[in-house]
Amino acid sequence: MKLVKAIIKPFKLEEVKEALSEIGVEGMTVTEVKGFGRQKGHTEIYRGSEYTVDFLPKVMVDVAVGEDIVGKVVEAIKSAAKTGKIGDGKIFVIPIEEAVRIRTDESGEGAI
Amino acid sequence: MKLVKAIIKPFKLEEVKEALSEIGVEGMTVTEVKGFGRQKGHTEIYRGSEYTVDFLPKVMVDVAVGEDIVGKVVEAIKSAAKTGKIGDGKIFVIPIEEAVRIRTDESGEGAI
Amino acid sequence: MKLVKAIIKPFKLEEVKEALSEIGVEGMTVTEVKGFGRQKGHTEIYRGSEYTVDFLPKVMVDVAVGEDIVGKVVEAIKSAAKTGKIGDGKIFVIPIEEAVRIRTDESGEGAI
Amino acid sequence: MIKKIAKSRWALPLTALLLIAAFSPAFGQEASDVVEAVEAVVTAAEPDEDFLALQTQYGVTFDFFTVSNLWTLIAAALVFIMHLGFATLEAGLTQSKNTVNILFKNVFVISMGLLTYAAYGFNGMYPGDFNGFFAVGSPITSADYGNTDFSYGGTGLCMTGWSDFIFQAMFAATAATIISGAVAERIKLPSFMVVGTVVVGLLYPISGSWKWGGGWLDGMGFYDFAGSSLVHAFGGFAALAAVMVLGPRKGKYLSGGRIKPILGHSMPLATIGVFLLFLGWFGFNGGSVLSAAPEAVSLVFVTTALAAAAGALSSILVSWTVIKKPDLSMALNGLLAGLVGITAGADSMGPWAAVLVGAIAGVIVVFAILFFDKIKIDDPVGAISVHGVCGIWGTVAAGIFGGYNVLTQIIGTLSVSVFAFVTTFVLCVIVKATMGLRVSEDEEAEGLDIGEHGQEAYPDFQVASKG
Amino acid sequence: MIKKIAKSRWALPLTALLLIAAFSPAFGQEASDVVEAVEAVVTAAEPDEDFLALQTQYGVTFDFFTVSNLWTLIAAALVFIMHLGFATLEAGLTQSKNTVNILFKNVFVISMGLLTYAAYGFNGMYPGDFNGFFAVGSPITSADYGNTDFSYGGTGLCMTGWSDFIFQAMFAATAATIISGAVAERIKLPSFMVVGTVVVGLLYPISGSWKWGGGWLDGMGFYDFAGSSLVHAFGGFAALAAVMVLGPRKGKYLSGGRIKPILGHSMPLATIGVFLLFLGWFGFNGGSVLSAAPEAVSLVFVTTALAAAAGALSSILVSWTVIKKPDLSMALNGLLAGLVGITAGADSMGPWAAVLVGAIAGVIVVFAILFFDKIKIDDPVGAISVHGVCGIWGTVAAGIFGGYNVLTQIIGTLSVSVFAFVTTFVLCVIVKATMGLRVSEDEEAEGLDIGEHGQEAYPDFQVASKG
Amino acid sequence: MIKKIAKSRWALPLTALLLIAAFSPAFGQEASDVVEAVEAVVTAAEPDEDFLALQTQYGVTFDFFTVSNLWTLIAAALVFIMHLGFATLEAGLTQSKNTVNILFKNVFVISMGLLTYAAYGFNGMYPGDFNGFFAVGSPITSADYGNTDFSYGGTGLCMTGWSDFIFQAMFAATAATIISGAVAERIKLPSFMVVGTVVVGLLYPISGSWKWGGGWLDGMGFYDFAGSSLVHAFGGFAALAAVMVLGPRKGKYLSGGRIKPILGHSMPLATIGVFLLFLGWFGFNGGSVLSAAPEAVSLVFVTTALAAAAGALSSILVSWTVIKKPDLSMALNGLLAGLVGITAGADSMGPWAAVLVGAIAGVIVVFAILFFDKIKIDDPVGAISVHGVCGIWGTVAAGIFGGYNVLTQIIGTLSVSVFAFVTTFVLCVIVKATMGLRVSEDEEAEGLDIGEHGQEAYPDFQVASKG
Ligand SMILES: Nc1ncnc2c1ncn2[C@@H]1O[C@H](COP(=O)(O)OP(=O)(O)O)[C@@H](O)[C@H]1O
Ligand SMILES: Nc1ncnc2c1ncn2[C@@H]1O[C@H](COP(=O)(O)OP(=O)(O)O)[C@@H](O)[C@H]1O
Ligand SMILES: Nc1ncnc2c1ncn2[C@@H]1O[C@H](COP(=O)(O)OP(=O)(O)O)[C@@H](O)[C@H]1O
Repeated sequence: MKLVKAIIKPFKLEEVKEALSEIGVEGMTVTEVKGFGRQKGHTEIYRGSEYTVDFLPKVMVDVAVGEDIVGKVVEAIKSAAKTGKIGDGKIFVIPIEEAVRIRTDESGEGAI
Repeated sequence: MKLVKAIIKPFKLEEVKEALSEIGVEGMTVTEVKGFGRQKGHTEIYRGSEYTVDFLPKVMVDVAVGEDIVGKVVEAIKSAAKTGKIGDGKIFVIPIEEAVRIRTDESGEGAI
Repeated sequence: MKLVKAIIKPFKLEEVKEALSEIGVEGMTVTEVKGFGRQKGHTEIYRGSEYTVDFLPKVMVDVAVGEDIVGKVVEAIKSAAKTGKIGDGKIFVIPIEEAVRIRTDESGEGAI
Repeated sequence: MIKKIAKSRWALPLTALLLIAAFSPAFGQEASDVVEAVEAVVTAAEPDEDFLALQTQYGVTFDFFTVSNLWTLIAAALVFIMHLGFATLEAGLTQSKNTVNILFKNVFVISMGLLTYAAYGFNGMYPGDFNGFFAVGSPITSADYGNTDFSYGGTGLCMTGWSDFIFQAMFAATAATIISGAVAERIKLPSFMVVGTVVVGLLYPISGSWKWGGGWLDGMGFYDFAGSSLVHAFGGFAALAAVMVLGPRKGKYLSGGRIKPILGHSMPLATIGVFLLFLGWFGFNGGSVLSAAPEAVSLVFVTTALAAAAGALSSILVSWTVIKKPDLSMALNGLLAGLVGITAGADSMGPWAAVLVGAIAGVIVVFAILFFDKIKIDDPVGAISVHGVCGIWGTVAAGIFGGYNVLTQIIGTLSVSVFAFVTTFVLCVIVKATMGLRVSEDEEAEGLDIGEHGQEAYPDFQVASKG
Repeated sequence: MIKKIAKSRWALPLTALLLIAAFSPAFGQEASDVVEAVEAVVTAAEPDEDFLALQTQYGVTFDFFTVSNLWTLIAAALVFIMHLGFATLEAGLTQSKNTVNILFKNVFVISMGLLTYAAYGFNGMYPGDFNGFFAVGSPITSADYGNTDFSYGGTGLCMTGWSDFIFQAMFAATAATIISGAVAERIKLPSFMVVGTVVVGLLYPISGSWKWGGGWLDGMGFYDFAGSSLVHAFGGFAALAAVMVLGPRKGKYLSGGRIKPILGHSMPLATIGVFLLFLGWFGFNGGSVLSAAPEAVSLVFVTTALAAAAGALSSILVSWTVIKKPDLSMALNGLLAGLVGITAGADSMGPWAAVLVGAIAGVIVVFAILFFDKIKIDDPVGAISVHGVCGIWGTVAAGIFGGYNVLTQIIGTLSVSVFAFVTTFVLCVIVKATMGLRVSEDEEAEGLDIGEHGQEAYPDFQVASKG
Repeated sequence: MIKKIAKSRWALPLTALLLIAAFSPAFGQEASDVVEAVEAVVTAAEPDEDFLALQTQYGVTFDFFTVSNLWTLIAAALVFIMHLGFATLEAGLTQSKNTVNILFKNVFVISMGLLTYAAYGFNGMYPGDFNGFFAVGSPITSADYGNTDFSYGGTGLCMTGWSDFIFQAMFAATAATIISGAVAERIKLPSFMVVGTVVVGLLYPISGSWKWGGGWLDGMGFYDFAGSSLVHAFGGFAALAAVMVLGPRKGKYLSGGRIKPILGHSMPLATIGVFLLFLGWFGFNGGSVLSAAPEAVSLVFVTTALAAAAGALSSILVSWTVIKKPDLSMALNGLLAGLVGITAGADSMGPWAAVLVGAIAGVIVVFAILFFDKIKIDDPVGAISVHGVCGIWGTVAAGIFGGYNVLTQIIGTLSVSVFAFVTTFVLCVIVKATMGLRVSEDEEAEGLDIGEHGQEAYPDFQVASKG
């Protein structure tokens, strides 16, 4: 199994969720994060002094999936999250050695 | 070493923390997350229009542990977090290749 | 590729970011987390009753990097985040099997 | 509400009408009673020079004048606080990424409103004798504004010109504030500033003069005690026009008629706003008596409070049965609807009539809000329904329960509403063509706080993206 | 506080008592003085028809009447704002997942309170002559409520019936609001609405009539100027009964007597609430003079403000020494305790006595809150301690420092408190048996905002789960 | 503003001056006019015993006295609400980790201020005849404070001693509140409590007595209607001294003159604060007329409102052009600047002069804030610029546009400012040496809420660390 970790633009979350549902992914976990990267932050002003906000709001989507569909999942996220503009984000694939569904004690791919 | 990543119901955090302390786990990192899964969200209403909230508040617990106790840790979390109702969450086990304690430069299992 | 996951004290974020930029790391993702560990929380009081806050605010920095510079990155974070006081935090190194840049479809180290 | 017109020959009859109305115990009243009463007061009101002399001998003005003047000033302060009410209500019912912008607009509106009204509006709205349709305004001067011997406003007006001005000025800014809520989260700041300034500075005084300035509507016997039409319907329909030119917020109306509500970010702020508006309304209506006449002011307090309460309860009932949930935002709008509804006839009906008027307004507002959403008129705070629709209802209700000619009331409220709608529509079209009316899609998505002000309202807090 | 009873033969003596009390320079006073003073006023107060005539000749009422009436109305507006104070205080001291519910309850309570009081309570509380224990209420009518020639309330009452009603109505809703805070975060919305309505509509007027309606407590010389007992102790002990039937919030009281405090979600909201309550109290106490009599009203302002200040400081001192921390929520409760404490005798003592009364209230409230937590009475906002316990203290203090019979004061405050407790207890038991009183465990955990209203108070913000 | 001095032989001339000033239509006026007017009033004001008798025969006081007394009390309530305004403004412009501390300080300041002023300050500030520089204070007593026959304050003062006291007391606490904002986020709580108490209890009454107590500044013809100097400049320069001893917040001023702004955590709170201050200012200035004299009070309402509006607009204009962004926090400060600016001469100039005074204040405040940041004077809320700098401007402006001797005005405002600065500086140095003034670096980083109070302001919300 793999953990597909995608960092995307917040307003793309809805579309990514739908894209994943379509290919049968039934679950995901979403985290509010701040991103730093090529896409530079904007400068704000407060009481006359300027300052730059380097970290931009992003959303991190964690999806655990079976080996077989990893490719499809990455594809789905990629096409759903893409705007073509800088700051679209990244997808990382990380190995999962074991998975458990708390409610049922199921483990392995069945747990996802 | 492994990173045990558990996604649980928020009000179970306290119990999970205690269960882990009991088996000697001295540290963990907790993140507020939103979960999407079999447990369907509820519909809310605002100024007359209904809408469904798909993402439910969950808590993600990251615990880095040595190979030896991974099983015990998963067990502890599982029994502490279980309500038997849908939405209890998942536990994923991910490999850690290196761990460092910033304060002491210790590394490896000793760092955890 | 590796995912370097560092849990640090919030007010150290700025320094860590600069340290990473210096060694050429162009991106990172930051998450607000709560930490539980050796550093014990403080007791607060509300309307006459005391209670202890076990979870302390921490910041988790995720950095995906190529094999070659993992060591440098860990070093950089370590020295930037260190105060020597308890609660400085941890660094975990996790394997990444694949990385994709959504905007460009680049994958592999080039995506980071 | 009878203002400078008091200067005109209508002063006493109208004052009388006002006082009578206040006495009117129950739902309606015979025109005949009114006429007699008018006679009564007219004769009764010849000032007794001796008494005036006796009083002024102390460097003290006629006490009733002093009390009335003081009440008008306190009422002005209460109306002022309504602007904080609007600011918090609008901020609460919109997203946190646009909060700085909303607050800024409200600070601007009250400031701009006071100055334009002093520079032009006041004398344009109360020109004394004029053609009844339009008069050019002029700056207030210090001449005779301070007199306390009735030489400013005539015996009908127990206040100084200063008090008359400041009370009126606090009203004026309301019009633009009503618009501000309806166009929130997508209008360009400079464009809003232009629209708001023209509406408050030029348009509001025109329709205002038709009635309170002694213009044509006043001539035909139209009655609008404290402004269900002249202030609220005016603002509500100006808002409707602005919203129609501006269009809905992105993402609110989905394909297939589905509506994705855009949630307000703070219910406490919204609730604070409504309570402050309720408080301010005691000045808005109570002060419109234009004197401290005990029976009138106290009756107005009672009808105002009961109508608000009835509006809240009926909207709770309706939303609970229709929407199946006790919706706080609907209860808040219902309370305001009750207040807008009673405003035109607060001095002209008994307590139970007021309850009825408020309750009906509370029902109307719920369906109005649902209706406007159905036809894709996107009004984040419900300003069009609360002020526009219920403003019309209130004016008609004043006819039904206050004993005024219902047809005249309808003619009056419609002419004001249409005037506000048409002129504001044209204005917005012009602004759109010249400087542009709407922020870019990216700015709308990111929020106007960063886009227009480069500031955040809550930098310390972690914001949640809508799933 | 003397209300419609002014109609009864007690009017003048009591008015006198009031004025005298106001003059009373220091801590106590001799009964003999009072008697003399009573004589004085009785004789002094024969109205001089000529003067009345002179005044009314201008369609102007007796000026003192006008001023007093105006002040009563302004005071009513100030008391109104206390309801916003309660709303924000209660919202601030509870969790964000129950905020919509709290706000909704407060909007409902003021609206329901005004209407039930108009439909039944007012005339049930001020029935004129009655058996002294209970009178059936009836709706207000417009008959003579607008008269300004004292024909409504008699020479003792310088206001119209409308003013009398609206001022009283604003008080009435307070009782239910006090309960609302104590039962927060776990009571079913419909059940609360029933309990609140019965308490405000039926119960409050009964004990109110005992004193302010000229009933048996008034007959025996009991004194409660602005309602330490009739309003605050009543509400506080009604709240105690409700909390006892309802039980504590899940997770507050742990095994082994350990207490896990459930934190309020916004200290700014709570602080705004307390300042607004302080502001409103100037109307609550100041308006209870029932006229603009300069010495009485101004003394009341001073005693009220100083008692509040003393209550805040003493509770800061106590919490700092006992709890070892300068606890803001305790300081806020201490300030309110001082206000509740002075309410019964605000017109009957000098400034330094007021400071003492307030300071003692500030000490009492801290220990009361700790005590109720120890016996597992879960009161999220401290309403029982602030209003109930300090309400009793204030009534007794009026005896000690105001020169009233202390025993009578004790009898009076206890009978009101017991009445409130018993009747509300029975009421809650019945509601519990019939419609149920408490939300499900799941709903309590998830929050009443989603459960009861399907709404969130702060949808934009990321919420933190309690570790 | 003329207070107890009314007791002295200056009473009538000064009252006259006040009234004349109120009438003054335009920018300035000739000294000669004043003199004549003084004569006029002095002769006119001999009380007619018959009329007084006629009135008092009803146990009713001279109506003008009653109205004026009531207005002073209502004004006191309005000034009270300014303390909530300060509390929310300061809380909004500082970080959420220090919010409990800010709120606590504000609750303490108003409470402490009322008590110290009652125990010492009032009689120290209004000693009657004294050397003109310093008088020892004493507690208020009940003796003659309740009299309504002018025996307390003389014919010049239409209010009871109670009213005089409570109105003044609400002013007093302001001084410490102004400091509270400037030293926020880093001062030790106990140290602040000591500093605040000494400033309000001992220092404020001294410079206050120089003018309002009839001291040397009053003798030389210095004019400060409602306290641009005596309250605001005093508070502002006391704040400057405290900030200089205390030093800036850690991390604000970086190497190479770079400034890293420390953002306030809630713009809605800040905005609520400013609107409440605006509201309260109607009482602050309007009540300073010390009577309900229609022309004076109504003129003051107009000048106050217009100056505030002008201040907001001009600061918006300036910040937009200079900083390139419409900065909300600057608009808020500009509005306050306008209010502070008009305070010294609100009764002495016409509306357009007031607009000018306010507009200039709005420009001054923006540059003052930028200036103080440049010289590393760290003032989180801009108190020094708003109250200090604009307080001086306002006093001078009263000279320029109000017809007072400008040189005298400058001497007066500088002596008060210097007095406040020097004494507070010494005070803070002593406190620093003895009990320490500043919290530890760790506590400053973690926040004073946990450090000083062991409490959080928003426990339910996820806080974001500054990147
Ligand atoms: N090396 C990295 N490790 C972890 N997260 C990264 C890394 N690089 C970028 N990110 C995340 O991806 C987001 C987008 O990256 P950015 O470089 O700004 O644009 P793009 O993805 O289009 O190149 C960043 O805001 C950050 O959250
Ligand atoms: N494939 C997945 N990848 C990541 N997180 C998941 C996945 N499936 C479920 N989750 C997380 O687990 C939570 C509970 O899962 P859900 O399917 O709702 O109930 P259950 O765990 O009882 O089957 C979800 O809210 C989500 O946060
Ligand atoms: N086993 C662990 N797994 C995950 N996170 C941990 C673990 N141990 C510690 N942490 C994180 O590191 C932070 C600091 O650890 P702590 O033991 O308090 O101090 P130190 O790192 O100096 O030993 C904790 O607050 C927690 O967020």
